Amino acid sequence: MKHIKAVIKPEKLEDVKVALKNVGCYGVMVKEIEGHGQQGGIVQQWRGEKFELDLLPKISIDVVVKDDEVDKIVQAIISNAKTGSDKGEGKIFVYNVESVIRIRTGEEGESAV
Amino acid sequence: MKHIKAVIKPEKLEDVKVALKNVGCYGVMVKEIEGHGQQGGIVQQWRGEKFELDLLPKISIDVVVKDDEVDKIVQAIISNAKTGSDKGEGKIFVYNVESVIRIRTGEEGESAV
Amino acid sequence: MKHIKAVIKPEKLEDVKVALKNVGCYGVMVKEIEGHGQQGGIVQQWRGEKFELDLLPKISIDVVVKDDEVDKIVQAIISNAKTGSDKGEGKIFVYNVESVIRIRTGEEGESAV
Amino acid sequence: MNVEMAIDTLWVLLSAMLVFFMNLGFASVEAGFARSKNAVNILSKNFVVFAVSSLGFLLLGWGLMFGGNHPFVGTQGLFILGGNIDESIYTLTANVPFWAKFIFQLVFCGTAATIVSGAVAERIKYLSFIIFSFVLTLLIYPIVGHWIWGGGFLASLGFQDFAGSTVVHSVGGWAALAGVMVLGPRFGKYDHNGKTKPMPGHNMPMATIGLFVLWLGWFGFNPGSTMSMSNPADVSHIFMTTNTAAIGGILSSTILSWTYLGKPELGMTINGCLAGLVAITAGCAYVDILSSLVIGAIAGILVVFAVLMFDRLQLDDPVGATSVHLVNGVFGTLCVGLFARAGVTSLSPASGLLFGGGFSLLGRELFGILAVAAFVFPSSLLVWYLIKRTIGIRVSLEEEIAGLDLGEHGNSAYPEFLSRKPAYSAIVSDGAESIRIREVSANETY
Amino acid sequence: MNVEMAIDTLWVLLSAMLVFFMNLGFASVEAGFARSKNAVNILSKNFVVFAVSSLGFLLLGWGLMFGGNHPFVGTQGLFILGGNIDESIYTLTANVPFWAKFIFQLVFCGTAATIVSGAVAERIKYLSFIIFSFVLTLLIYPIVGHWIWGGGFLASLGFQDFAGSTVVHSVGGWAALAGVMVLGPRFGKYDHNGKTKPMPGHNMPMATIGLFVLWLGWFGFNPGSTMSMSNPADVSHIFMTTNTAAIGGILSSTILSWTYLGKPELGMTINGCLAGLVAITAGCAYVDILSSLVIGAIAGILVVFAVLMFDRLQLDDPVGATSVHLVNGVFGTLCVGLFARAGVTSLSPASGLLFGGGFSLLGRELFGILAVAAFVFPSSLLVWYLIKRTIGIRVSLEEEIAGLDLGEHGNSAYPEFLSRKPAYSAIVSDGAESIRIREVSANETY
Amino acid sequence: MNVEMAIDTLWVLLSAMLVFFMNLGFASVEAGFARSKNAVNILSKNFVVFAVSSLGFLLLGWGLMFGGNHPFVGTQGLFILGGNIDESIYTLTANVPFWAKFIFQLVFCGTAATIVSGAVAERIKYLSFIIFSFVLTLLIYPIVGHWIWGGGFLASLGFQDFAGSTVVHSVGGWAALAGVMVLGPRFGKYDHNGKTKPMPGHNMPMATIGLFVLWLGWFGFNPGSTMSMSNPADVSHIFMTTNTAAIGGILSSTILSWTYLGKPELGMTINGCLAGLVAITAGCAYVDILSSLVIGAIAGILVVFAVLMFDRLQLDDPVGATSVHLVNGVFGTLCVGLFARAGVTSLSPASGLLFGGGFSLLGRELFGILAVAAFVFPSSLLVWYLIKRTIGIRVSLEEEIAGLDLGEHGNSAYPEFLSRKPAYSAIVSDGAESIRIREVSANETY
Ligand SMILES: Nc1ncnc2c1ncn2[C@@H]1O[C@H](COP(=O)(O)OP(=O)(O)O)[C@@H](O)[C@H]1O
Ligand SMILES: Nc1ncnc2c1ncn2[C@@H]1O[C@H](COP(=O)(O)OP(=O)(O)O)[C@@H](O)[C@H]1O
Ligand SMILES: Nc1ncnc2c1ncn2[C@@H]1O[C@H](COP(=O)(O)OP(=O)(O)O)[C@@H](O)[C@H]1O
Repeated sequence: MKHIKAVIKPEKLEDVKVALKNVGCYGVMVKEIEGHGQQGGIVQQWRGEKFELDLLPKISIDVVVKDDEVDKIVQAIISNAKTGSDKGEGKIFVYNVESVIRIRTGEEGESAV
Repeated sequence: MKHIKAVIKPEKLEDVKVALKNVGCYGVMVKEIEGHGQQGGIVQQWRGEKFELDLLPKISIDVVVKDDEVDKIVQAIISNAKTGSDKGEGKIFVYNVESVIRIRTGEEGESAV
Repeated sequence: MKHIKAVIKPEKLEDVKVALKNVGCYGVMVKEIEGHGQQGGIVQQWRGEKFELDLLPKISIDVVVKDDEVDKIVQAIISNAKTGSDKGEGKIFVYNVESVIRIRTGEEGESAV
Repeated sequence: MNVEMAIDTLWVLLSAMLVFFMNLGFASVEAGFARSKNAVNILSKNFVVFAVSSLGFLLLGWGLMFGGNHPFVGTQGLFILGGNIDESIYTLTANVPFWAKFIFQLVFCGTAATIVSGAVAERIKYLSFIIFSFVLTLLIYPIVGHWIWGGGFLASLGFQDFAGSTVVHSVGGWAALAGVMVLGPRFGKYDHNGKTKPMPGHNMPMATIGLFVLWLGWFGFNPGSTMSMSNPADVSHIFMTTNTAAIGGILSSTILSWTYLGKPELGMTINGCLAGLVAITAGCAYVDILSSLVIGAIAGILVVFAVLMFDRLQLDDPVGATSVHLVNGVFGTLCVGLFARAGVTSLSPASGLLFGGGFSLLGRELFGILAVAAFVFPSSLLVWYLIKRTIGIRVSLEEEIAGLDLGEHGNSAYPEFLSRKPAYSAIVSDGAESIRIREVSANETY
Repeated sequence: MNVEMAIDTLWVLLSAMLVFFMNLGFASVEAGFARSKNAVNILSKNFVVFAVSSLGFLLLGWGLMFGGNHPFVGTQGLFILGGNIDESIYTLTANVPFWAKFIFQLVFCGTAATIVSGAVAERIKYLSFIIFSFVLTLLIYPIVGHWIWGGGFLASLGFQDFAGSTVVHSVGGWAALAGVMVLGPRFGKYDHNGKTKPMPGHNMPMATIGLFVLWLGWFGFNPGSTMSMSNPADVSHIFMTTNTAAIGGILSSTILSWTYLGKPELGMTINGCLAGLVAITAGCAYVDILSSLVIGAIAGILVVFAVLMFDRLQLDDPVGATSVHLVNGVFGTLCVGLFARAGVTSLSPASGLLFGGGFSLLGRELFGILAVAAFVFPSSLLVWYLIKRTIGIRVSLEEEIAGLDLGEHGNSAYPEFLSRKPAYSAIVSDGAESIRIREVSANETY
Repeated sequence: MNVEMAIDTLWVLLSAMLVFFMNLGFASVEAGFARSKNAVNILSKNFVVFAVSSLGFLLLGWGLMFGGNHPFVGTQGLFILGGNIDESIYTLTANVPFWAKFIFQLVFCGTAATIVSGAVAERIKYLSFIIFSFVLTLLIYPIVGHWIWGGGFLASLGFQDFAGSTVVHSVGGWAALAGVMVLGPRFGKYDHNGKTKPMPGHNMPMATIGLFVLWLGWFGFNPGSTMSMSNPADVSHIFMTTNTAAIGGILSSTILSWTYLGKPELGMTINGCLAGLVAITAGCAYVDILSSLVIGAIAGILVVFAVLMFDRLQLDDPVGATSVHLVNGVFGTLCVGLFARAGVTSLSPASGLLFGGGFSLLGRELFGILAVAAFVFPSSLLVWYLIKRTIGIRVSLEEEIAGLDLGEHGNSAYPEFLSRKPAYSAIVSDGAESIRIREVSANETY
């Protein structure tokens, strides 16, 4: 099984969520993170002093899926996470998962995904 | 070494935390996440318009442990995270960890866990 | 490619961030987590009742890098995350990453890191 | 000591303070009902708008409103700042010193301007709002005020609006409606099927604090409009009708929300209370206690349906200001024609339809409502439109998405609190279009 | 102009506004002391309760309280809504118009009902609370009020409670205590070893704002209870005793919290201030300044121990309302018997034990306290119990855990802020039982 | 009924309530401008400080201020608690009962103490602050007050400060400045290149609520300082100059912030409004409306530059209290010498430089400013220094980093909200030093 982590812009969460449902991926974990990559920060000011928040709000959306579903899901994320701007569109990372257990039933492996 | 990530209901955090301590697992990382799996969402309303929050608050609790402790810990989590309801009890994911370093001492490997 | 996760004290975030930039690592993901390891908790009180928050605020800072950069970056983190206290300085965990995809371009692999 | 003047002045200044304090009430309700990313902006608007109104009313507004009894506009003693003031030419004749009269009228003027703030929230340019407010308080409000309270043609006709359901609330309401139409809805508020996306207020405790302050303020707004304590029974009566209408609004909106919308929503009951207060404002000195309960209760029902209706019409008013102030300002003024009872206080000269007065008063009230609408709505539209064509009226889509606090003020309301942005998910859930595509359509609104 | 009536009316209406404003204070303190998941519910309760009280007092309460001087209950002119009012039959004889008297008494009645709100917070059904409040303000409060302020038997006996330590605060307090007992504690508040789990208030700034508003409101509550400005020195004296008792309460509770509990907790000092204010309410017109400092200081100590004691008894009062209002309402009334000094104001006829008056006054105060307790506590218990047996009193355990805001109102107080739910961890930390098991026990409370 | 006394007492007590209510305003502005980890501490300080001031003023302060007309300090009837009060020896001669006078003066005294609270926020020990406040209100404030309002030498010289730009605001400001200097800046505020690290306020809505409350309170502060309604025109005039200066401050600070700092920051416009109010306080009864607009506008500009200047001097004042109260307290007092116009109210005896009065009044004002500075600043320095050398003045670095709420009170302002700590990132961004190293330097401040 694989763990797919996508770091996307917050405003695309809804689209990506819907897309994931459409390709049959029901379990997701969503986290608010702050990140920086190539995109610039946000300038604020306080009593005349300007400062930059170089960490921008991003959403990390994590799904654990069967090995053969990875491509389909990565494609679904890519095509739904684009906003058309040229920076900060995000990235997808894929990890190996050694085992998955469903707490309610205790069942383990692909059927627990 | 293995990384065990358990996604559980927030109200079971305390139980799971205590159980982990009891089986000798002291280091934990806790995050508030939002997830959805098989459990339904929460309906709210605003000015007569109903809407559903399909992402429910969950707790992700992560521990990194020695290889031979995995089973014991997974069991401890399973038996303490159950609430008795039939949905949304959560899941456990196990990953491989290539190395662990303790920042204070710089020591690496199992002794740093 | 490797995923390096460092759990550090919040007050060292800025130092570590700068250090990571200095060694050429631009993409980061930052999360507020709560953790406990060897460090004790914070005592609060409410209407005379004392209680301890045994989970302390920590920062998890995650970077995905090329295989040959791992050592350099781990070193950079270690030397910048120390506060000089004897507990709760944090840990670094290293995971394997199977693939990385840049959403904007769709490019995959090391060049996407 | 001129004892009577001392007492009246004390009462007028106390009432002015209470109405002034409504600025805090409006700021809290509006900011609480909006999203956190726009809170600083809304607070700033409610804050600067009183400064701008004060300036506008001081420069010219007062003169236009009370400068002689020309039927349409004040023409005498227009500019009061700096010069010597000849009190005798002004048509406001309370037994209090000039500046006490001025302050009392000023805080009402400021209220009208504040009403607009909530309706246009979360997408209007700060500067454009400031300019509109200035025009509103310099020109539009004082002219209507003159007609009704300054000895103009509606006053001569016998149109009655004791404390301003029309003068203040529906003037503010019409101006707000025009603004809402010129501005267009917030990005993502209605999807392409016309379905409303809920955008819940970010801080209900703050909104509730605001509600209580507004309610308190109304005890200056209505009873204070006697501008005198010479008849304590009148003042007490007005105090009582005001409070009773408020509770009527709370109870009916609570019951309606519970039965019709499923749950007793706090936001709806807050609006119900305000609706009752707005509706009783015109008639507070003319109706009896039981009538005030009925008026308030109807207002509490009207406001719930009005909120739903405006959303159906895709007129996006984030805080429900038009439902509260416009709809119930109009309704309350009509109620004078229905529920007035001559002699219920010493200030009540005529009876309405339900108390044997026939259609006469009702007709006059209706005429006044239409006259005010016919002036305020188009002239506000014009001003909003001119602003749109010159300096622009709406922030960029990027800024709207990121929040006006960052864009307009460089500030963040709660820089330390981690927040989810539920708005974001609403924004793009209606399918595959990209933000760029919608940006075009957002510019095309209206 | 009837100058004296004008002045007195101005003073009474101003005081009524201040006491009305205490609704905001109670709402803020109570919501701030509770958990965020219940904030909308608490605010809604504090908001609707005033509407319900107004209705109850208008329908029947006023008449029961002031309708003639039967020893136990008002019997004349009971219904005032809609009819003609014959002022001469009422026993409240201030020199102000009828509706001014009514409003002034109404806001006191509303306060008694609001006190209950905080004690039963975080688990009571919204509807059940509304019904109880209606009964309290329609029947229970007016009857006690009649005994003491309406010419009933305690008034005849010479029982003295100037501004309502007993009439308002301990009536509210007894009703609250009965509610707490019938409801049972919040889920997870006490573990099976009887240990208290702290559930800290979620918003201390809001609680502090509320405190200041309450303190301000008390300047209407106590000095306003003269219902006249004919003796300015009396009013000023009462203002001063009120403030001095408040600071006494702050100082003593701060010192006690610091020395005895380890740190000067903000929550405790807020309660200390309120305790001082409640305690001086009965005697504010009867004691001298130094005594008021002493009374306040003792109250600030009492409240700290009362909070600890109620928790030890597993009587779960989330905001400490019983400790503040019941304990100090009783204590304050006793203080009249101890600290009163005849002649300290023109309103003070008798001296207490410490100022040479012997046990007479003290005895009468004690008798009054017991009479009120003997009526209010059992009748409240009965009403609560009837509600429990009919529509139910407590939300389901699921709803309690998820929060009443979602369950009762479909709202969320702060939908954008990310929050941890510290309550959750407290809930199940005492071992291995599952929620289902405890659900049963929660249903079995009382 | 002594009608005149009744009216005056009503007015004085109303004004006292409004000024009392400023405690809420200060608490909200200060807590909103600080970081969330210190909110409980700031609220506690603003809360306890009024208790301490009341005690100090009651024990000795009143006597020192008004006890006879010795040029430098009150010497008669010093202790009023408990004893019999001989009103004839006091120099405050308003036509109201003794305790009304006392309360009115007390709330002013409390205000001076509250000003200090904001400037020393986020690092001072709770106990040390309490002790300083006690000394300030027991000794320092009353002595200056005696000079100017109690019949002392500045009063004899004809120094004019109608409502306290000097007596209250600059006294509080000097004491605050001394505290800031003895304390040193917050950890991490200035890096080793002297660059200021922004530490944005954590809750702007709360700060804005506070602002409106302060503005309201000022309508008691200034008009109330007549202590009489015998001349209603004077009171109304003062009300108007007060409001006009406030809006002048808002408008000019908004424009300046927009053009000079890039955006119209809410924090700056809040300070601009307060600056206008502080600046008009001395001259509110002496200048005409146009002058009040000009004074307010200049104050709004001054405060922006003052904030930047104090940061450049590394005098770390988290809420800008010195910029608002000290700088504009001094400026406002000078304005009396510039803008006063004899006869503009019945209280205005002399004209200033710009209205043909020559340099005489200006000279006297300048002298008074210097005299007050020469006494308050060094004596405050001394008290702060003594506190530092005995019980210590500053919390430990660990506590400062974790927040004073935990360290001083064991509380957390918002225990359920997840927060980032933006302060942390600012703290250590300037390079490689560890916290330990800086800890030393933090201990070495001043
Ligand atoms: N190498 C990396 N390691 C960890 N996180 C990364 C990495 N690269 C990107 N990210 C995360 O992804 C987000 C988007 O990356 P960014 O470089 O801005 O996208 P793009 O490459 O499309 O411009 C960043 O804010 C950061 O949180
Ligand atoms: N395949 C998955 N990938 C990622 N997260 C998952 C997955 N399945 C479940 N989860 C997470 O676990 C939580 C609980 O899962 P759920 O399916 O509701 O449990 P159960 O199977 O016991 O009903 C979800 O809210 C989600 O966050
Ligand atoms: N084995 C582990 N698994 C998961 N998280 C851990 C583990 N060990 C430490 N941590 C995380 O790292 C943080 C710091 O660890 P700690 O043991 O306090 O550091 P140190 O070893 O330097 O004293 C903890 O708060 C916890 O979140």
